[in-house]
Formats: sequence, C-alpha cells, structure tokens
Amino acid sequence: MRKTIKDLVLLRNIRLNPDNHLLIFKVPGFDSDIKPGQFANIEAKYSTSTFLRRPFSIHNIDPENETIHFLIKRVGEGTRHITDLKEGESVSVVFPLGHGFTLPERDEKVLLIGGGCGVAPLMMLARAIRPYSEDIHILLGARSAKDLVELDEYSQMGELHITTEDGTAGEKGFVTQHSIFKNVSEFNRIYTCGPEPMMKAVAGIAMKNNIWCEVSLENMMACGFGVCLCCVTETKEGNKSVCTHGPVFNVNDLKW
Amino acid sequence: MRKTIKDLVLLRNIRLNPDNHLLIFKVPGFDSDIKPGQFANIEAKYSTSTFLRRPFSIHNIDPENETIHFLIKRVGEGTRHITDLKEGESVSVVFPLGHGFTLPERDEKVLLIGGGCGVAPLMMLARAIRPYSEDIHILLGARSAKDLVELDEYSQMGELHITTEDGTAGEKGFVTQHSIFKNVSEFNRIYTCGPEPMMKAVAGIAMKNNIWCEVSLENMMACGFGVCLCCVTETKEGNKSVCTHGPVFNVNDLKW
Amino acid sequence: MVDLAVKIDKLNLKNPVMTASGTCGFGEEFSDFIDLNRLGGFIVKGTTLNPRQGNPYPRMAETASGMLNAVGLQNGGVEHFIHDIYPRICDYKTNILVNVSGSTVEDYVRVAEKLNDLEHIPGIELNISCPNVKEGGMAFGTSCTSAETVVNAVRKAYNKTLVVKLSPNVTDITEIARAVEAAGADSVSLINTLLGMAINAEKRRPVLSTVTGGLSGPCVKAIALRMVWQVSKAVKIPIIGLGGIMNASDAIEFLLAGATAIQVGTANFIDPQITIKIIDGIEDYMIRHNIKDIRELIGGLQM
Amino acid sequence: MVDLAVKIDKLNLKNPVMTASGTCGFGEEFSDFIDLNRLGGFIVKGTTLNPRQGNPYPRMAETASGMLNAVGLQNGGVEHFIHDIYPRICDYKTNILVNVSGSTVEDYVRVAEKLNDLEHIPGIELNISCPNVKEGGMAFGTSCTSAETVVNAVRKAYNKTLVVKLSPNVTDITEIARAVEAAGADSVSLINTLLGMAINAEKRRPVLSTVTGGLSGPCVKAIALRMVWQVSKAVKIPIIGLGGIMNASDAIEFLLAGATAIQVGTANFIDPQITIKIIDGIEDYMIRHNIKDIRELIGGLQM
Ligand SMILES: Cc1cc2nc3c(=O)[nH]c(=O)nc-3n(C[C@H](O)[C@H](O)[C@H](O)COP(=O)(O)OP(=O)(O)OC[C@H]3O[C@@H](n4cnc5c(N)ncnc54)[C@H](O)[C@@H]3O)c2cc1C
Ligand SMILES: Cc1cc2nc3c(=O)[nH]c(=O)nc-3n(C[C@H](O)[C@H](O)[C@H](O)COP(=O)(O)OP(=O)(O)OC[C@H]3O[C@@H](n4cnc5c(N)ncnc54)[C@H](O)[C@@H]3O)c2cc1C
Ligand SMILES: Cc1cc2nc3c(=O)[nH]c(=O)nc-3n(C[C@H](O)[C@H](O)[C@H](O)COP(=O)(O)O)c2cc1C
Ligand SMILES: Cc1cc2nc3c(=O)[nH]c(=O)nc-3n(C[C@H](O)[C@H](O)[C@H](O)COP(=O)(O)O)c2cc1C
Ligand code: FES
Ligand code: FES
Repeated sequence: MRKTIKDLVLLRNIRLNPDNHLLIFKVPGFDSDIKPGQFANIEAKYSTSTFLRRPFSIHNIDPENETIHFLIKRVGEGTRHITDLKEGESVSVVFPLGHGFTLPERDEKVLLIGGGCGVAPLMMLARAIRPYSEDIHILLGARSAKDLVELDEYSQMGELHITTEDGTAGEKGFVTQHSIFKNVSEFNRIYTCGPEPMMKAVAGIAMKNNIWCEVSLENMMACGFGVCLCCVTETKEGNKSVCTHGPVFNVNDLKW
Repeated sequence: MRKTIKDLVLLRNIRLNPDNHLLIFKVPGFDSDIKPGQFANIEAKYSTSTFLRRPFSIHNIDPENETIHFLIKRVGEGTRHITDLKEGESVSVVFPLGHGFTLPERDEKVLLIGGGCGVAPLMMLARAIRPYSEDIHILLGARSAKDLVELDEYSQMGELHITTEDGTAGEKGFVTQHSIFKNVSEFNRIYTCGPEPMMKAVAGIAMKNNIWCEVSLENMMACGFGVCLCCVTETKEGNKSVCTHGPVFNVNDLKW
Repeated sequence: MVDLAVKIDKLNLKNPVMTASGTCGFGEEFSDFIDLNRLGGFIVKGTTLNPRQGNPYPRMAETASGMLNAVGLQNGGVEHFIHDIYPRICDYKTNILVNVSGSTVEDYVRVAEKLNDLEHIPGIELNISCPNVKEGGMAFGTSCTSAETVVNAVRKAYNKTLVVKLSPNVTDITEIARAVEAAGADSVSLINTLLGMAINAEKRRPVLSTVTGGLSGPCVKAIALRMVWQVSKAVKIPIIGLGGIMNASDAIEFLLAGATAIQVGTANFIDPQITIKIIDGIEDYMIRHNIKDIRELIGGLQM
Repeated sequence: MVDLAVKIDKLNLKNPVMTASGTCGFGEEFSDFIDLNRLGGFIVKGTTLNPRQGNPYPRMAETASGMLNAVGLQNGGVEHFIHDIYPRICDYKTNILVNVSGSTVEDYVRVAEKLNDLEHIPGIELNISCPNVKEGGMAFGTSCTSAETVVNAVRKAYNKTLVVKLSPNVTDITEIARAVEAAGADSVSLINTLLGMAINAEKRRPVLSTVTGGLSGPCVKAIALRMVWQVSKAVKIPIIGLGGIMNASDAIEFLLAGATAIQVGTANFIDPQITIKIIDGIEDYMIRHNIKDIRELIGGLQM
C-alpha cells in the first residue's frame, strides 16, 4: 500500500487498563494491503514537548469495517494526549510505514513473544499466520497480571503462554525463563517485539538454537519514512534506518 | 483581592454567536473583592504557538454561585483553544490582575462605550455603577447586527444605544458617529473599551468636551503582573505597564 | 494568475519552495506523498567524498518546538550518489542540488569536481556548517578565513551554481556571508542547525550519542529570520532562507526579510506534504494581498 | 532530609533556584504568589546609571515555545533603586543581586560602586549581553577584549560577589567565559537572550518596534544547556545556568551539565509559582534518586 497521510476519526477509545488503550480509527476507502509489523506515525500535538509524531505498530485492521487499530501504552505526554482523544475527534496519521514480518511457510510451528506494549503488532501477525499454520504459540510477558491485556483475543489466535515478574499470572519470572524454551528447538520461527533487553535475550536463544527469528525494533524516530536517518540500527551492512529497512529485522542481520 | 493562580473548572461554555463565547468558571472559596475592569490571564496551552497566557477582562462575577465570567472572541489559536474547552474541563487562571475602573459619584450621568470584544468589561462595570446612578447609557458598536451579543443583559443595565457599520442594527456608522454625541457634554463620565482607534476617537471627543474619561487598554502582555515590562503604554509620566498601572487609564494621563 | 517564479543565480525556480538537505533524503522518499516536480527545488542529503556511517544511535532528541539531530553525515559517498542515486532521480523536473560536505578543503573540491559533470545537477550547496562531525564541517563556517579558503577552492573547481550554507553558530553572520560572497559564492543559504544538547535527567546521561547535536524546527525560526534579515543587508547575492519554516506564513516572513527562496526542513518530518501546502499557501496569500509577482515580497519588509 | 544548599563564591544559597533579571521585577510583584524567602536568590532587573524609558511598544512577540522581548532596560536608574526600591526589599531573607547594565565602561563602574555600599545586596550580575540596547549591552559580551575590559574595571570598583552574565550570540562562549574569569569574575551566568526577529506577514512589518529582540523560553534550552556544559569544562568559577527552564527536570539538567545554581526567567510569566514548584521538584527528585547532597548533581553528567 502506498504511504499516505490522513486525518482519521477515532471511532472507539477503549481503556483496557489504567495504562493501555485500544484505539480504533475509521479509514474511509480502506486499502487492506497493510502488513503485520508495519506501523503508523500519529500526530501528538498537545504541548511544546510533543513536537514530533509518535510511532505505533498497527495492532489490527478490519477491512470490512474500514478500521485500523492501535494498542497504546501511556508512557509520556504524547501517548497521554493520544489516548485522551475523544471518540469522534480526528488526528493526523501517516501510514502504513516500514516493512512487516515475514510470514511462515505452511504448517510451520511459530512462537510469538511479546513484552510490555510490544504485544501490539503480534495480534495482526497471529491473524495473518493462522491461515498458514495451526501451530501458533503466543508467549506474553508482563510485570504483573494487571499489565496483561487482550488475553482472550490472543488466546483465540493460538496457544497462550504467560509470564509475570511477580508471578500473579502464568509462570513467574522473565519471558525468557518460561518453560516453553525447554523445547524451543521445536519451533521453526520466532517473532518478538518488546523491550530491547527482552528481545536481545530472545534473539540470543534463537541464535544459539539456530532458529529463524525476527524482531521488531522501536528506535526513536523523527520522520518515520526514511529521510532523517535518525532511527538507525547497526546491521552487518552498516547503519540502516529502522523505519524503512525495519522495523522488523532478522536477528542474523543485526549486530546483536 | 490578592492575585492568585488557580485551576478553575469550566461550568458553562455558551456560544453566543460563531465568534463569541461566554465562559463561566467555578471559583471555590470565591472572594468577591474583584473590581470591574480587572482582568485574568488564562492558560492557552494547545500548540507551540500559544506559549504565553491570554489576558481577558472579567466580564462578570457571581459571588453567590462562586463563578467568574468571561466573554471571549475567537481571533486566533489561543482564543480558539480556550473557547473549545468542554464543560467540566479545567484551566489555569491568574486573577484578578490590574486596576479597575474608577466608579462614579452618586447620580452622575455616565456613558459606557464598547466596541467589538471591548464590551466584555462593561457588563461588570455597569452592574457596579447601578447602585450609584440610574443614569447609565451604554453605547455598543459592531460591524453588523450579528456581531452584537448579550443585548438583553446590557439593556437591563442601562439605556442601550447601538451602532453598526452596515446599519443592520441601531444607527449606521462608527460608534463615534452616534447621535448620542450631540449632547455628550451632559455626561459626567465616559468609560470605553474596544479597538484602539475607536478608543482614541472617543478619548478625543471626551477631551474636547472636557469630560472625565477612562479607557481600558488591551496591549500585548507576557506576564500580566508587572514583571516583564512588555505591555507598556506611553503616559505623561513615561512608559507604564498596562497590566499593573492599567489596564484602565484616565485619558488625561495618556499621551493620546 | 500570480507569478511564483524566482531566480537564484542561473537557476530558475518555478516557486521559491525547496526542501532542505538531510530532511528530504533523495526526494524519492516523498513520491507517495507529493509530486516532487511541483517544488522549486530540492537539496539531496549531505554528500562526502567517501562513504560515511554517521554517528551511533541515538541521533535524535526532541526539544520544545524542535529537535536535535546528530546524524553526522551518513551517506554513501559521492560515487555512490553518481552511480546509484543520480540515474534514479535525474528526471525530476525541478532543481536538484547536492549538499556537499567534507573534512578538508581537498575533500570539498574533489566532490564538487565530480558533481560538476552531472547534467541534471545544476548546482551544489556547500555545507560549511554541519555541527555533527568531528573535523571540518562547522569549523569551516565559523571563521571568515576558512570559509573564504574553502569557497575559493571549490569555486575554481565548480562552474555551475554554487550556494554556500552558513552556520548560525557565529557572533556575526554578516562577516561570513560577505567573505563567501567575495570568494565567489553565487548564493548563500541559512541557517544550518544551532549547536545544542539534551540531557535525560532520570538517567543522568546525554540523550545523543555525540552529546551535542544540531537544533532545528520552529524553535530556531526567530534566530534564522534575524540572520536572513541581517545578511540581506550585507550581501548582493540571493539568499535562501530556512530554519523552522512550518507553513506559508513562515515562508513569507523569510521572503519579506530578504530571502529569494526558502527551504523546508524539519517540517517535512511532521507533514510530508507540507511543501505543497506552503506553495499553495503562498499563492493564496498573494491573491489575497493582490500581489502579482512574488518578487514584490522579497525584502519587502516595511519598516 | 536532602541538602539543597549551594555556594556561589561567598553567597550561600539555601537552594540553587533563583529568578532571572528582567523577569521578576524587584521580587515584590511575586509576593501574592510565593514566599520569596524560599528562593535561593533573585536578580532584580537591569539597572543603569541613569533612568531609561526603554524601547517603544510593541516590545514583545510570541514565538514557538518562547518569546522575543525588546524592553531595552527600562528602569529608574541606580539612585532610584537605592532610595526607592532597596529599602522596600532589603529585608527579604534571600540573596538579592542587582543586574547592572551600561553603555560605557564608566557607567558600569559607577553603578557597581554605588551598589557596593548596600549591605543587603551581596552581589551584582554584570549584564554584558543585553541585545536590546543600541550602545553597549551585548557589544561588551561578544568580544573577549571588551568583556575583559569591563569586568576588570568593575572588579576594581566592586568587592562583593561579581557574577558576569554572558551572551549566547557568539561563536565560542568558552573564550568569553575564560576572559571574564581571568578578569576577576567570581561566577558566570548564562545564557542571556539570543538575538531574534519576528515579522507579521499580514502587515508585512516587524512585530517589535526595534525589529530585533531577545529570544527566551524553552525554545532556547538546548542551546543554553550546551553552552553551560561547554563553559563548565572551560572555567573553574561556579556557573549559574539559565535559558528555558520550565520545571524541575530542566533545572536538574542544567545542574548535571555543570551549573551550580540556576535561574528561572520566562517561565515566571506563565506560572508565577514555578520557582517553588521547581525547588520542591528538585527535592522530590533527590529523594527518589537517593541523593543526599545536591552537589552530587552538579556536573554529574555520566558520559
Ligand atoms: C516502530 C515503533 C512501533 C511502536 N509501537 C508501539 C505500540 O504499538 N504501542 C505503544 O504503546 N508504543 C509503541 N511504540 C513506542 C511509542 O512510540 C512510544 O511509547 C511513544 O512515542 C512515547 O511517546 P510519549 O510522548 O508518550 O513519551 P515521551 O515523553 O516522548 O517518552 C517517554 C518514554 O518513551 C520513550 N520514547 C519516546 N519516543 C519514542 C519513540 N519514538 N520510540 C520509542 N520510544 C520512545 C522515551 O525514551 C521515554 O523513555 C512504538 C515505537 C516504534 C518506533
Ligand atoms: C487587559 C486585556 C483584556 C482583554 N479582554 C478581552 C476580553 O474580555 N475578551 C476578548 O475576547 N479579548 C480580550 N482581550 C484580547 C485577547 O487577549 C486577545 O484576543 C487574545 O490574547 C488573542 O489570543 P489568540 O491566541 O486567540 O490570538 P493570536 O493568534 O495570538 O493573535 C490574534 C490577534 O490578536 C492579537 N493579540 C494577540 N495577543 C494579544 C494580547 N495579549 N492582547 C491583545 N491583543 C492580542 C494579535 O495581535 C492578533 O492580531 C484582552 C486583552 C487585554 C490585554
Ligand atoms: C535530521 C537532519 C539532518 C540534516 N542533515 C543535513 C545535511 O546533511 N546537510 C546540511 O547542510 N544540513 C543538514 N541539516 C540541516 C537542515 O538542512 C536545516 O538547515 C536545518 O534543519 C534548519 O531548518 P529546519 O528548521 O527547517 O529544519 C539536517 C537537519 C536535520 C534535522
Ligand atoms: C522580558 C525580559 C526582560 C529581560 N531583561 C533582562 C535584563 O534586564 N537583564 C538581563 O541580564 N537579562 C534580562 N533578560 C534575560 C533573562 O534574564 C534570561 O537571561 C533569558 O530570558 C533566558 O532565560 P529564560 O529562557 O528562562 O527566560 C530578560 C528577559 C526577558 C524575557
Ligand atoms: S525516522 Fe527518519 S529515517 Fe527513520
Ligand atoms: S505584561 Fe508583563 S509587565 Fe505587563
């Protein structure tokens, strides 16, 4: 799909918990050629300290109802402003940006690992994989049970596994301590998105076990479409812009 | 009343016409010692181009209901933002600022002249004068009938006279062309607020006829409480800050 | 109809709106958003003799009404530009200028020489003002003698339009402007970024990998406007004004202050269609003010 | 309990938060809003030998995240300060410094001499950086020799704490800082305003009566922070940092960059209680980060 800039009307603003909102925007004349892992750059004009747009993974799309969904965590002024938008208000969105995930081959066994607000792009990814594979495992990590959102939706997409740091849900510990990793070599592909230390740990496991693995990076961005060169990550072929060469990278291409 | 800075909740936002809003804020623990002609400095934090507060005359107060009223014309981003506030939202207000009008002696005949959004402070002034004098004349000027607001309220405060530039209400022409000026020397005092050219014309008539006259200036302000020295007007005693020495000045003190 | 065309030396611009180096890639990146041919011109990103990886991440910090960048001239080098980029972009019907950077006078000259032969590159913009590289860059733009030296040398090697981009990090920008004019510049563009810094108080660390970076965006507009106005009184060559332009009104302010053309930088990040909106907005303004020829606006500030 | 006290030369500040000259009048104007005695200090407005009417209205233009001012040192003169203002404010239990301006070295010296005798004025801040007056002002602050000359002369006439306020409108602020340190300054404060300009596009006129004015507010913070950091590496005397400080986090950033104390300017216009909020915010930060003594933060940037 061609990149576009549009004022989108917010249809629903659902507060999933004190920190996380699901925002559903109407996209008139929806073009469904959006790939899981792509993102959008949303205007956050509220105060002098939110000059730039804010990037968010596309959480889901609903071509029939012409909507695009985001899962947004309130971490600062920009996300606060965006999640405070009222239904019916509109906001400028540039989308779709970046390259998405590489989909698996038919019937491969895949593991999707999300931490924190890194769960956002995995929903659309899981939905895209389902036609190819029944063997989808989704591992979500959070600090505490109350930080986990949309568990029902995720469990419809595959087998759900959970870790929390305080043990209030699922296994206690960090994501990478989950028992699923005991048999990790059964998986053909791992997809992960979340805090960098988590992704690095996952990538380490994948590389050690020689498992194909894609990570979705969340580098700070200014433009989101490849012109500012601010969002680079070091790859084996030098610095590459995350917003255009990524945000999804195969771990083998990164200097991790 | 001591100057204060408070977050005030907007109780009512009444759109009087496409350009003018009446905003009513709750002031818990209201201290009614506010003088007509004083103003408030209201936060307009919306975009990068509204860094400073915006000054507005106090249009009215209602000590019983603990409210303060402003009549605000949408002229730019700041006033747009403030008049777009929703009932229930709150905004930071510094008030009361400046010196108000000098009230007349008992039974003096007074003429209040307002042009454009300069009508705002005259409401509170008229209400304050009524206990002293029955002989209040209020002359309002506007471009067109549709720009005139709160005529009922003003007509309860005194005898109402109107001019419009296009003749759609009252006498046709500028404020200073109104027939009331034929017998202007009957007035003991003139109070005026509005666009500077209008005020200067009124001041000219007052001085020619030796009538006591106070004007309320609307110089651009940064601080509103006398520390920046940005809002000065030339007086016979040198540059004086409008926000503290005014906004109300006797025309004889100005270099007009 | 209003006439938006302006001239910078031998360049004919259909309108005064260009995009600024480092903020518009090679132009192509905008093709989903705008018709590049509508622009007066665009300046491709800083090009050096040899490829450069630029500075480590993080290279960006948001500031009040602006941003700091520390990209550090990441680019594929001039040969890469000539062989891999130029063939792709040379058919655009607008003025494509290459922004040239270097660490030594020799570097600048060699890049300029190579670009001199490219038919569809009618000019270069000499970047003597980049605050994000260790050697060269801004150092050339902050003293009259070094500015003169590099411009002199490039002038001998380059016979098309030579624009020199000035640094705002100086006590008196008119001195530098006069020096580069005397050394043979056909035009000056200003301003490049102001040297700034951002700190993360919670982490007690600099935000940028390079500690300091270049400040751009609306926060610098007042400074840029002042410098354009000062320089317009000091030199005879045309001025390209930039720094914080976000809309048509900003652009017109730069023209009034004395700029013949303008560049839009950081604003592209927030709205990739902003240049077209600015062109349309200038046209609207001229119609509203009954101005037939945009040149009436240039330096048209009434004092 | 955390210790917020800092020292600038012989001045003991109960905390590092002061108000900046020209943005806090004579302090009194804040008495409805805050308890001035809680401040580390305040700097009264620019005082000259003779009374000055300042520049004509308009003197202010709003900019993106900031403002331009062209007040032009309106003040009643030093005698007025001594006789009419000083008696009213001398009982505040905080450090009251007078900001001293002049058109000639002689002016500066005479004002300093007169202030030397005021018991409750423990120091002066020499303003060699005002961009809004025709003669003197910024001219003194943009060259090392003139900065040295005026500081040298004032140093001889003034034996309490001498702070020199630097101009950011220079190529290399560390040079000037070193020059004034060598000339006897006890401390430097930076930055004063950056020279800027605003144009009303609709009216095609400058907004300010003086065309150019001084830029302040959060838009300049990144520049100020960079300069404080550079100067902290260049001089041994304590630095007072300012420029765009709006909250406790900003203040802490200046301390980390190397400032011993900070001043709050334009932010006072938007929130007259902001200084107190900043003091409380610094305290909260220290508790949260388990920092007992604020001096741990000064220059505490981790590289
Ligand atoms: C490709 C991409 C996809 C993303 N997808 C999602 C998503 O689906 N849901 C979601 O909630 N968040 C997502 N993020 C992160 C989101 O962009 C940031 O949380 C947001 O920009 C913070 O803005 P703020 O103004 O609220 O916070 P700020 O006040 O600006 O900063 C708060 C914290 O967020 C960090 N941060 C700020 N800007 C960015 C940025 N551009 N990228 C990364 N971190 C930043 C800061 O370092 C700081 O620690 C994504 C980021 C990227 C780059
Ligand atoms: C003491 C005082 C009392 C006032 N009372 C009222 C009132 O009761 N009701 C009302 O509607 N307006 C009043 N005003 C004017 C009001 O402050 C401005 O209309 C408002 O600040 C404009 O803000 P903006 O962001 O909407 O416009 P901007 O986009 O900032 O500017 C739009 C236009 O308004 C003018 N303007 C901007 N700021 C000011 C300012 N501080 N003072 C005067 N003009 C300005 C500009 O020159 C410009 O022409 C008063 C002004 C003062 C100084
Ligand atoms: C991310 C980024 C990269 C830049 N790279 C260059 C560059 O390579 N060469 C150059 O001359 N200027 C470069 N600049 C400076 C801009 O061209 C421009 O001078 C500056 O940003 C001010 O304009 P603005 O406020 O409109 O952005 C860069 C600016 C930014 C923000
Ligand atoms: C309206 C105004 C008046 C000022 N007057 C003076 C002055 O008289 N002397 C001086 O040294 N600085 C003066 N300044 C500069 C401030 O003290 C301060 O250096 C500058 O505003 C940067 O800090 P800020 O961004 O916190 O405002 C003035 C600033 C403003 C905005
Ligand atoms: S954010 Fe600009 S290149 Fe990626
Ligand atoms: S607005 Fe600051 S002194 Fe009047």
